[in-house]
Amino acid sequence: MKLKALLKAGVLGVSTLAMASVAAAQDKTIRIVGFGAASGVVGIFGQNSSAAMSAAFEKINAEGGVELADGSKAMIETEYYDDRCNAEEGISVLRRIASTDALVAIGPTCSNVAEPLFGILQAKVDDEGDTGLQFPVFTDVAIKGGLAGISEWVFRNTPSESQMYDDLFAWLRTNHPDLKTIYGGVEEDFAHSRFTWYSVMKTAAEKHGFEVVGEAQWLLSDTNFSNQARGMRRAEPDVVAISAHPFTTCGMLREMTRQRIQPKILVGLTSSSSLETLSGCANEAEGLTIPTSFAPVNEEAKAAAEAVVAKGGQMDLHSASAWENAMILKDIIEAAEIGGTPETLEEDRRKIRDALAELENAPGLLGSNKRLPDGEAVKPYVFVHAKDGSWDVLHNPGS
Amino acid sequence: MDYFFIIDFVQSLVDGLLFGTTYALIGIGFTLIFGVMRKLNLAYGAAALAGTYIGVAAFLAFDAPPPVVFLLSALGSGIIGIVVYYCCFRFTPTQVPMASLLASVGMLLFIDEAVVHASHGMPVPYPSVFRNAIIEIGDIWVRGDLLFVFGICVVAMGVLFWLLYRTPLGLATRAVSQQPRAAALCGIDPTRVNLLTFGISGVLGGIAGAMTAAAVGVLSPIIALGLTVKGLIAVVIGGLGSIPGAIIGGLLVGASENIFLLLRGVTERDIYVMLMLFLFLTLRPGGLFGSTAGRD
Amino acid sequence: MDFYFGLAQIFGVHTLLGLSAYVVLLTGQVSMAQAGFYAIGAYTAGAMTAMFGLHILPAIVIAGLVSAAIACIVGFPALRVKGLMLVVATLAFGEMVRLFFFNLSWQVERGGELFGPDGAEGFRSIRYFPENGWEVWHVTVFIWIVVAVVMAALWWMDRTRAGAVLRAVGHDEVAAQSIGLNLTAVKVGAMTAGGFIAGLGGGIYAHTVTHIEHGVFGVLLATFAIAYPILGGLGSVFGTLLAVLFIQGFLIEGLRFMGDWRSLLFGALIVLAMNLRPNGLLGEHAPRLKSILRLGKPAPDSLETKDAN
Amino acid sequence: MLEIRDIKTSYGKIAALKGVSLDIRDGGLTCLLGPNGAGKTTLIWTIAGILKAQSGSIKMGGDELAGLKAHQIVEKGVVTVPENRLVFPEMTVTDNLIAGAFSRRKEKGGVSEDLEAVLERFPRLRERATQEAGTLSGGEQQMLAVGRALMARPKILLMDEPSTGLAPIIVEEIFEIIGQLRDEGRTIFLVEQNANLALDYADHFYLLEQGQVTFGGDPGEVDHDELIARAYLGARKAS
Repeated sequence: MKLKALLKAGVLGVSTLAMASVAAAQDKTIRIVGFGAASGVVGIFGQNSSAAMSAAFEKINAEGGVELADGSKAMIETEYYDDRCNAEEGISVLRRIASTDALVAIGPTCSNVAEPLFGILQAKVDDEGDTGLQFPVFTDVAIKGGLAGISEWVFRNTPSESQMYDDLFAWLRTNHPDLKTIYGGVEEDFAHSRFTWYSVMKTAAEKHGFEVVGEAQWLLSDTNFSNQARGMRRAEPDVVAISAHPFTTCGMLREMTRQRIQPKILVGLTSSSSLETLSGCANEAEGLTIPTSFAPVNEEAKAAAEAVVAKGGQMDLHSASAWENAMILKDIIEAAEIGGTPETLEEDRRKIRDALAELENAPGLLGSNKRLPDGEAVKPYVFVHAKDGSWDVLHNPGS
Repeated sequence: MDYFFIIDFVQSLVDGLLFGTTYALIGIGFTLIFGVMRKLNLAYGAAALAGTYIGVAAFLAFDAPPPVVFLLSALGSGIIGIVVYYCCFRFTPTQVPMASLLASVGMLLFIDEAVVHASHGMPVPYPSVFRNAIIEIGDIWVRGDLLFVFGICVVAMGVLFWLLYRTPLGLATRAVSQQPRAAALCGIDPTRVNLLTFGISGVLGGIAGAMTAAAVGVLSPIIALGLTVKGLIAVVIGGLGSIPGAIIGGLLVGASENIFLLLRGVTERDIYVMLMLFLFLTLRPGGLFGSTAGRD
Repeated sequence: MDFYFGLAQIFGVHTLLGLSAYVVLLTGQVSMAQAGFYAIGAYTAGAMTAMFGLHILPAIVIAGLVSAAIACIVGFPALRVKGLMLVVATLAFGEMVRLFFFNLSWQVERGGELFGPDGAEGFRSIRYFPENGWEVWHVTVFIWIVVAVVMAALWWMDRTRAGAVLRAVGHDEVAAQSIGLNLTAVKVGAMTAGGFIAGLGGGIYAHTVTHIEHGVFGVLLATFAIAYPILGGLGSVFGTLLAVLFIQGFLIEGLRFMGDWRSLLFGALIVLAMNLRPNGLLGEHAPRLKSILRLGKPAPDSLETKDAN
Repeated sequence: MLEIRDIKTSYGKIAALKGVSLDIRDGGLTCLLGPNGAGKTTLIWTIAGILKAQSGSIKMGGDELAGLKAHQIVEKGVVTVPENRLVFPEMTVTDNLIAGAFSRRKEKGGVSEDLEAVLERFPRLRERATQEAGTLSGGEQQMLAVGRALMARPKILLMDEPSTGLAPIIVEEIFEIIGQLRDEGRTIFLVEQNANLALDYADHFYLLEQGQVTFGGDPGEVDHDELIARAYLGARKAS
């Protein structure tokens, strides 16, 4: 079986190489490379992101590709590198991408790869004393707050959680004025979960007049939540907010059911608004309310979601960013008037960076994405909740 | 000491002890293999997890009832245990313990990745019984499903004892673990005993995996590493090669981690568990029941 | 080109990690604490440059010394046990170190920004190299000078009485004791040396990745640390180097084109390698150039029994 | 009964047996003498199938034993009482004995009768039947090892240094048992350092020096003193 896999992979590799070179001979191509975790426990993020990206590029190519500075058209060529959510591998992959003729990279998926990765990039453009890598990175998935500030070569199209939760709690305050108390649950050893509770959810909840009556902490691989749930039971909170990944979110929700904890509103982490939570514990997750920057609420979003499914992936708030990144990059390339030749590579990369930096608005699947000066984005969002085993739009602030 | 604290303490202790039985099962698996082969099988936790996934595949595909799922999990893990034996232990030389150690690490990575590959790393629901049954004793709540887990683990241990002390096969297993050369001279085929040991410990691992998954209600590849580490700790505290030791060790780990959680919070919990283990090892190197440790 | 230099950095750092386990393995001890020493080195060196503005060289030397000191202290109680018990004891220690850094928050202000470890958020902006004008190849050369010095020192040690002593203890403790060797001193010495090398490696690692967090220094990294020397063979330092090239160069970087099949193949090939060459790629005896060139030779035979299992 | 021809066994590059040939005769005590390091135990391990011979043959009747695994050789009826006893220390005396009959597990019955017979032969073992074997004295452990081997109903009994580490008075006792077994008509192959004592019981003997059989004959035909000196000290090559 190992041998077969090896052979299969070898044949695949050779044939894609062959196809790539045929394509290169016919047309001009622009290379945009994706990277992130495509294997391992969090591999699903990379797999979805890769599917969304390639579906988007396929759509762009089918519509004629991108226009270069000299008026000619170029096809977009892409591939996806697996970094296994490992910092060293991520850095190595980005260096590898930078050593090819790729114009820009989309990735990574893991916040713990993004941190070191952004750190090896030049912090400020045109800083002669900084020998960091000069290569534009347009991140889709790695969502932990405030990372793009590390380098001016980094841009993110990840939703702004602080705005989303701020709005969510404001909306809750308006619609449920009787709710007073909130209890937080946080997965303490995963950077994103932790950051989102302490720096985003908690702040937003307090701002809108909720009283934080307690916090429960657990770890990524924990299997027993009875102590944590007991504290929650005694506090009898009106709202419970869980900032954790699907596995422990499900474990905690089960324990809450068992201990008959019935908050009036359950709030979840953005990343949990995916299929994973529903596949893990659809029953217990019923009613879980989450702000998300993707839901198939309009024709374009529906079409995009279908295209991604056809590529073997799923469209969620993470992979939707990959799709949008591809579309934004098409516009950027055309606006920045890229040469698209090996001689202009350095220059083209810089042009893309500058164009991304100047961009103030970009079209997204749910509407216009606002670009911030520090490289972050504010994206339109909807509130969804789990209902009968699927994510149902609860409220659409944009409409 | 207020009332709530005492209740919390007792409750933590009860939950921890019940949960500790799964650690004990994994610990017994390590101890059995170590006893017979004097080798460490680091792929054990991963094999247990993979077996559990085999069970859950039946659940998702045919909506199999929980007992069938548990059984398939146990059997699947047993078969994978045998595969691990052939891949990592059968053909690596006895006198090079490092070779099989590293081979089992390779196997651990392989199995883990195979599970992730097949499941896309998605958490899947795992069936349990008596999920919402709770026995209330005053303010102490005893989870029905954990009691069931506890019961199954006790039965598994009982069967194991019967197998080891009442059957010719068990006699052969004990003989090989105590004196492999003499066992061969009694006409016992060590290869077959090793094979069986891997199979049996695999089944135990599968039960532990299934019971952990049933207690959480969700199965994810993340639990493999935790099971491996906790099982190892249980074995070492109890004393290598000792089955009663592994049981006590498992219960002790389960109870103490829950108590540390209560007293010191989750981020420091494991520090104290590790510290306890470290002290145990250096002050009482043989473990609680470590009469055999000196032979290694 | 920077890609290859970057890759060479990873090789260098992992070689140091592997060598730190190699020294301890020579005495027959499997230590899973190396990732812990590596973490201590990483945080210490990171603190020295990012928080206190030291030069990189004293920073990693201090990191090495701190790790060595802690390895020495831990060595005394830990080495009372051996075999599997030691594996678990050192594993526990390594995890304790990781969890310590998980809980450690200690930041100082420099130029209006906070620097230092921040618990679960990790330790950000250890950007000594780019901020001081080091090109990628400068860093690579620097790392390999350190690796070369460490390898030369170990190679030399292996040819002296010290090496013979370590191997004697590793080969047969009872016999070593009976010829008057102080087992504790030898083992703790090896542990301390291993701690020093791991500290150096960790210190450099922190600077090549600019951000460190507790999760990196877990059981998996500890396993890699012992995997390098075991896979390479304990014959000489070159075994470890070869294994690093095999794992980091071939299995991880070389097979990247295979997508997610790569991770499956990774474990399978390690299993295969240990079945084909149980004594490691280079075997357990110090190789001569001739045998390095002919890798296909069977492993040195030893007591062959039929019930090999 | 057992024809050993040109057996060569080595540890790595060091040859321990350099072509050993000898016969173990039916119904009698054949004794192998030789100094330390001559390869006596290696020969026992090779016959028993624990060590693999590089070449040569071991025939019992028409069956080739060389190449079989240890447990298969036991099933053929060649049973070894190993040097240093190697009892199962944490099993009871009874369990130790029952383990000895493992090769006969497929037969119906007979084991309990044999157990009774062994306990009859060694009353000291009966007294300690439920004790763990590790708690027995050296002599008792040796008796247990012999009893365990008898449980397999051996056609040939290989005994490796039964006197090692025992007090002289116990050694006498052990040899009396060996004598009894011989008198019952069993085929025994005894490897022994204590040549003096062994020769008193042997029907036939061989001398093994440096991995080769250098001499063989009946005890009555040779000068005991010279033989014993060679057996202990290992003389220069027989001239």
